[in-house]
Amino acid sequence: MVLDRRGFMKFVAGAGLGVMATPIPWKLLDDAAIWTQNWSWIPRNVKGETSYTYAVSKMCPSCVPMKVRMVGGRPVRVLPVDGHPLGGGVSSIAVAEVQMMFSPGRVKRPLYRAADGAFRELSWAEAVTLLQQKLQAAGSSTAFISGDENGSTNDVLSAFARALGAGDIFLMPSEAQCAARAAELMGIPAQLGYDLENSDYVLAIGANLLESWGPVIRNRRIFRDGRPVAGKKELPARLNIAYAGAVQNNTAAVARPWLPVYPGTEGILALGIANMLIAKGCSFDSPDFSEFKLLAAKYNPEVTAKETGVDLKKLEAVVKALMAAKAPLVIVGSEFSQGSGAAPVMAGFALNALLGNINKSGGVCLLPRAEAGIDGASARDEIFKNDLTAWIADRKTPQALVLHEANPAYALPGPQAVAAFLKAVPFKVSFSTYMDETAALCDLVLPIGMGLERIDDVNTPYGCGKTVYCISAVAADPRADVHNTANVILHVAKEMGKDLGFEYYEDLLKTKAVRYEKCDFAVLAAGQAAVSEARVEFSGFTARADVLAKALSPKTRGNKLGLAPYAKLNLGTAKTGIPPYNTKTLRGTELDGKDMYVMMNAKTARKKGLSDGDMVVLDSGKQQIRARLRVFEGVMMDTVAVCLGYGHTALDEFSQNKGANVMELMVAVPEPQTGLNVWSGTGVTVSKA
Amino acid sequence: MSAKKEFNVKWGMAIDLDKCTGCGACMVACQAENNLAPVADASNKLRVMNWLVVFELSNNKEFPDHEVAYLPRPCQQCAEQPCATVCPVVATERNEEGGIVSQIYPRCIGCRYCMAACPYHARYFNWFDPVWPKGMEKALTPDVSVRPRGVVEKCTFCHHRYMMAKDKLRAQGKNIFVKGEKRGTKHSAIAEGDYVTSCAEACPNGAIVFGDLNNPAHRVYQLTHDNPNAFRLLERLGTDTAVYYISSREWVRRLGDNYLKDEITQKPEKILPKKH
Amino acid sequence: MEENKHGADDSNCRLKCACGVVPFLIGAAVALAFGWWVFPDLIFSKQSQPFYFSHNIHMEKVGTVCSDCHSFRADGSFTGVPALGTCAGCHGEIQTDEPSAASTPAEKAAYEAEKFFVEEYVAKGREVPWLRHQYQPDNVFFSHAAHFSKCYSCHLTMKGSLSLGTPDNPDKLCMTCHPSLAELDKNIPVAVNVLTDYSASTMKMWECERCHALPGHFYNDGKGRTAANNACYTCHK
Amino acid sequence: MEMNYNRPIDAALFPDGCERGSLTKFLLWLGGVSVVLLLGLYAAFLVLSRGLGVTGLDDYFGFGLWITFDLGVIALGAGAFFTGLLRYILNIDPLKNIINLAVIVGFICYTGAMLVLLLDIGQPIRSWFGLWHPNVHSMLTEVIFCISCYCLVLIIEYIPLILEQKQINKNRLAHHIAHNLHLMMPLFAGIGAFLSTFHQGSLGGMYGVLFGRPYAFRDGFFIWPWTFFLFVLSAAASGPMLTVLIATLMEKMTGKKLVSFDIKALMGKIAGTMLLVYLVFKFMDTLAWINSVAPRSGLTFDQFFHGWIYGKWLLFTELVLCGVLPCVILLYKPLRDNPTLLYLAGILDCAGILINRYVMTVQTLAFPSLPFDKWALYCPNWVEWAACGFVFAYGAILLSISHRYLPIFPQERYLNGGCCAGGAKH
Repeated sequence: MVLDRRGFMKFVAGAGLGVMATPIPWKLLDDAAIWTQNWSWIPRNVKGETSYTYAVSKMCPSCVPMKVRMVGGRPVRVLPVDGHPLGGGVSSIAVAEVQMMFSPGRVKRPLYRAADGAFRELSWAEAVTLLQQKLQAAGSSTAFISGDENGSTNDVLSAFARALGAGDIFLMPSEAQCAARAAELMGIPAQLGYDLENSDYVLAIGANLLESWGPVIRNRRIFRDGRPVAGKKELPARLNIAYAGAVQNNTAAVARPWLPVYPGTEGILALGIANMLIAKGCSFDSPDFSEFKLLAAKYNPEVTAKETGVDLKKLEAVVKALMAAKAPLVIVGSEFSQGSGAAPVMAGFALNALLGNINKSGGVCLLPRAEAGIDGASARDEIFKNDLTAWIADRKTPQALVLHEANPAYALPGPQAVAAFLKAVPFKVSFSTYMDETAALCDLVLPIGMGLERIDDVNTPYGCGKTVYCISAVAADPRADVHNTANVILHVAKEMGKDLGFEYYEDLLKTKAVRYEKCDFAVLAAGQAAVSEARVEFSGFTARADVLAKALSPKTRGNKLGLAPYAKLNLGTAKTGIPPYNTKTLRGTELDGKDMYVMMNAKTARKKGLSDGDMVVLDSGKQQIRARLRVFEGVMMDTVAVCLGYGHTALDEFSQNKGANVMELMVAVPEPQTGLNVWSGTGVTVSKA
Repeated sequence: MSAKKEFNVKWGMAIDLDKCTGCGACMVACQAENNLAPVADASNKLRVMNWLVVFELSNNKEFPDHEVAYLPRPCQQCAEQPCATVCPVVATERNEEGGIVSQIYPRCIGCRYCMAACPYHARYFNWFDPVWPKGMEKALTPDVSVRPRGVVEKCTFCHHRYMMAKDKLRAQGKNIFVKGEKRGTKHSAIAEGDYVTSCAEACPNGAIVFGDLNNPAHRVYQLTHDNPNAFRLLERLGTDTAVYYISSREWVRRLGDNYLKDEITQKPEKILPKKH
Repeated sequence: MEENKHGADDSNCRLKCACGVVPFLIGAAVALAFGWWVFPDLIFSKQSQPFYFSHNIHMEKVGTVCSDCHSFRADGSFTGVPALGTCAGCHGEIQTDEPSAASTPAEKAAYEAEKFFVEEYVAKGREVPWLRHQYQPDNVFFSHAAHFSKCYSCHLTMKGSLSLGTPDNPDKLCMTCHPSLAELDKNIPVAVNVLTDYSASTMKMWECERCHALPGHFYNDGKGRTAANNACYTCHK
Repeated sequence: MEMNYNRPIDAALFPDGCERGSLTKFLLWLGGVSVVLLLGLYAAFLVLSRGLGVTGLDDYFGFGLWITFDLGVIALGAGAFFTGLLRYILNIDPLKNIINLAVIVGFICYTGAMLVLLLDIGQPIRSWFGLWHPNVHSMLTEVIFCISCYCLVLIIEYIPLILEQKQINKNRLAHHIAHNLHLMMPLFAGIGAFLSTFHQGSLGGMYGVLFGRPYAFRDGFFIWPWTFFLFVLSAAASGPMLTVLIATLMEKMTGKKLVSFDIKALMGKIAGTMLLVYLVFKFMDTLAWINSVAPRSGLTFDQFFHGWIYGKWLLFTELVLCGVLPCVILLYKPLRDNPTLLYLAGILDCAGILINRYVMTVQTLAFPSLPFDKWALYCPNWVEWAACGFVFAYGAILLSISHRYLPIFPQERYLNGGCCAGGAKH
């Protein structure tokens, strides 16, 4: 039989019908559906045995302790550590720190800048040789900037600086620096500490206590424990927090009350409160108490209200509560954790002295200063004496600059000027985990492990109420070709014939660990903290009314709006940029595509002829930034609130192309008498773009 | 609609809005725990995958009387689900001891009817396949399957942790239920705190309390029973959610539901005529 | 235009119609044969294990029950295929005697396999990429602990076909889902579905439901309270 | 057969006694429409290969243009079931002159909706789960079952039309099948009416049961929410008019009379009657919504509307401009007998139903269900429009081919002078 067209059609029809009676169509239908749940391009779960290691975040300014969950030896999660003096939750930076090990912005290998200006890879051996040559040549004209104020890497850097005969070693500006300077001016040989744990009423002036001031997670744990949830059997709150500041920030959201004040008037408000306390009979023992009293008297309630914009009724209630509290505590700081100078901290200390809580339970405590672990190295407070912004302004360009986890080209006031300064330095090396703005300008970029991948330590971050020393052990295998900064420096020093006494950083940490009672290195490395209640005896202080009088003099704002910068941890730090998992936490009212929002209240906006959603230009006289306006009623009158952390030009796609860097607007000016620069009182004009 | 199911154990939350500062740690903890992919530009909030969103609440008063509050919104795990009843393929249901509304990714066909039904916007669709920056997929947890494009997902109260907590008990040779104090009741043998969601665990402020709403020994029970400050979102819809919010501020509580002008802020059974 | 012709010649038509069924039947037969005999093999690829492994030898020399190697961890999770560390406990060095001329091929194979294992994996600290016959998909949370405790609690004392193990033969429970490998002296190639990438032995949901959907396995007090163990979330993640 | 070179090459395929334009022109027209078709195919390729992220949909608007479109075409495609019901079950004989078109339009609408739905669901390969793993409590399950079954019915109704094509019908088997299917048509019309009523209703029910969405939520009558009945009625009120409008459009495009005006007017009268019934219930429903659903949800009528895009004008347009007005025209004979007014009423009628489907879909979802949320905005993008365009193009092509080769319009020969110029006798 010849198979003709008709026959073929019949064959096909038969086959078609026959197939329906086989598993083919049905199995394929089912398997196709099963295929959709197992697409090869979707990552699979990788099982394994769960184990835990412990570390302390070197990335998050809160120095939060972390319990790292490992699955089959692979880190997957950061979990909180309860019962640790710095722990009790995780911050929005630290909680995805494991994931940040894989950020696209990481420096994977040592890089040097070739003649054509582009980065080329080189081996660590070559990199170290190059570094050694350059530092040898620069000698005493080498400067150091560290962005990690709590670690012992600074000991190594400063010992090395000393060995080189170099004096220019700096830490990035911070609240700790302001406080250290304040303590020094007042003649207190101690690190100021705050015994939040035992306080029952905290007035935070400017200090964004629950988001960016001090060891935040510890602060927030205390808030958690001190404020039982409002239930049926409601216990009276053990801890009340009042907040004075220009922006209704994270702290203000839960503070009762929020006292809105003009930005940069924290010190004046403190003096105003001092005046009210003195009027109620408070005093302290100080050679210049009478001067202080006179100075405070200038800030009678009316003047205080005028200068700070504070609501007197609310203020009086707060003062009353302070007086009534068993363990009142005043914390003065900056809404963006930098740049407010020493004077406000001094005024705050005087307030605490008026409340009689120095070295008392729940008050301000005087902690022994952190000491260096290497002979010849400077202690932290010594390094704090050097003001980085002032030094850069002086433009005494060094021959070589060593940066450790510091991003001054982004984080200092006037980043453009800082970048120009950096460009003038013949050799710059950045030890950095991420390719940040500063690293991108350097001649040599050396990848270091992020906190989870390296051994490091944390020594009593500013804000603690007791001495806390933690070792952060290596929790995870590095995801890049990294070395520890300190190890590299120790090695280079040795090669240069300047033995610093340690072969490895770990050895230094081991000698530090044994200083603490009942703690050995292994215990600390396993995640425990060494805690010491030791305090420096309080033997009086000088209020330094002379300094306060000059430094806290009222400023005329003129036609300008006060600039109120504020910091939020979910935007990361200058070192990290916005962590990948955090972009989703930015609200639609904070960032829209490339545009960031700045905020002012409706009355101020109306005054300026602006309305919600307008594109505006903020002009500090020197620099401008563009942003969108959000009308938000939680901002002080005549003030524009701006958030730090946007406007990265380096790092990765999670940080880039998002808003503008507010530091552009900041103008650092010397704070009279204190030797520090301040930039918290910047004024700006705001106009429609 | 199917009859409401009651369970011995009803996992739930009490979120103290007087404690939440809106820092976002819970959102990040949630993403890391549940294998949600990060995105570089997250400004289109209607397209961003977040099982837990922190809303900003305002009392809508002008400066200086303005107040702000933050409201974390996980899946409310309704006992009367608007979503599960409409799913055409039983990809979501509430049928297990514990009262957590399930979401089964390999069953979901992606019709998004459940999203249209959920008034809490707790459901999210995978508009594209999830993509992690190169290598970051190595940091995924093994406990939650990664969802492909085209399926709906939502907060599961970290259900995998519940499973693991139960397994731990079993490995110790223990029962997973214990008798309750009241006759005829039984509770999960999982000790309070041994099963908590990732968000509750991460929150430094302790704003999120997690536990069994039926167990009088649990904090979450104590916080939500007869507490005039406790309320639930859109209670008058009758969804009977397992997420309670707590605030001593009346304006915050009032924002938890829609009220007519002359209605006072209180539990819906007092506003509404009794349901037949 | 063929239809026209066809319509014209009636007797021709009948003839054609008679043999007309044949191509149809052939088509159907071919399809049926292909669908039932060829296709089922076609969609599975056969993959072999990295090296020879004998459950039989291990049962003889190491342990007597499955859980000697396949055990629970403290957190209640199940190890499944033992990690390298477990094996390395014995196989740090080659255990098998070097084969002599008198050795059987099986002994030689065992020696070669162990040598390979020790040199390539133990010494190098590499996990063996064993292929799994029964590996549940990511979306399944399979709890060995639940099955060990729950199923055992009743079926241990049950008689006859409902008995899923006895105190002296606990492995019987394993064999309810897993084929008995104790006597197995060779590697079985792993059949992997070329479309879904799942092993052919992966239990499908209906197989789980043979127990899970049994009404007797529900606790239902008639008041709407239920402890149904066939809820989606009993097994899915 | 002798070739007549004055006639188009494919003249042998034309229905008896009907003349058609040149094949070149026809192919050019098809080619033009195919551009839209291809664009739609490209959009579909994007959706299937990359994911639904290429559309303008988002997590607030899980339903958008496509669902609106599906609901719209399914409602307007109801001409098929409703005309069938009247023609075959209630024996309104004159409707035989338009029933074929109604069936084809219904077929296009339903299959088109199915195609768009296949794109709209995130996992089209799993679409059969709806039949295999049904959730009996879900309105959507009812929709999936009824639409799938009704699609089969429409195919069965369409088959005899194809088999009646002049050349195919010469095959005896084809002829017999067509003949017998015709005899069974009342049965299918009955099944179709049953299925259609249920899924039209269930589509409405889909919204009515959303008790979390006060804009759409309507308490139930027995197990069905009110919207169940409203959707059935509104579909019956608009479907016939779409059939009339399409017939008229085809007449304008081909320059031929296809359906006599009295038939159209009859359809208009039927639609008008249904519209009246619908409007009575719809107004009752709206009042109940304002006075019962809203206050129970703690909401006021005003809160359901927002700005211009979600303004009250939509409600006014839907109910009055596109509801009461066409209803009056269609029911009042002198007005109805004016062709312009009849067609205008048809357009308004259909537009009103489309607005209804739009607001039920989009405004329901745009409404801020959380008191602290904002109204959300939805703007469909080109991919969504292109996919809808695909259905239009597909429909146009199917209708064009059907009209050219199939005997759809029994009156065509008679209305156009009884014979065709140079026509071959038969």
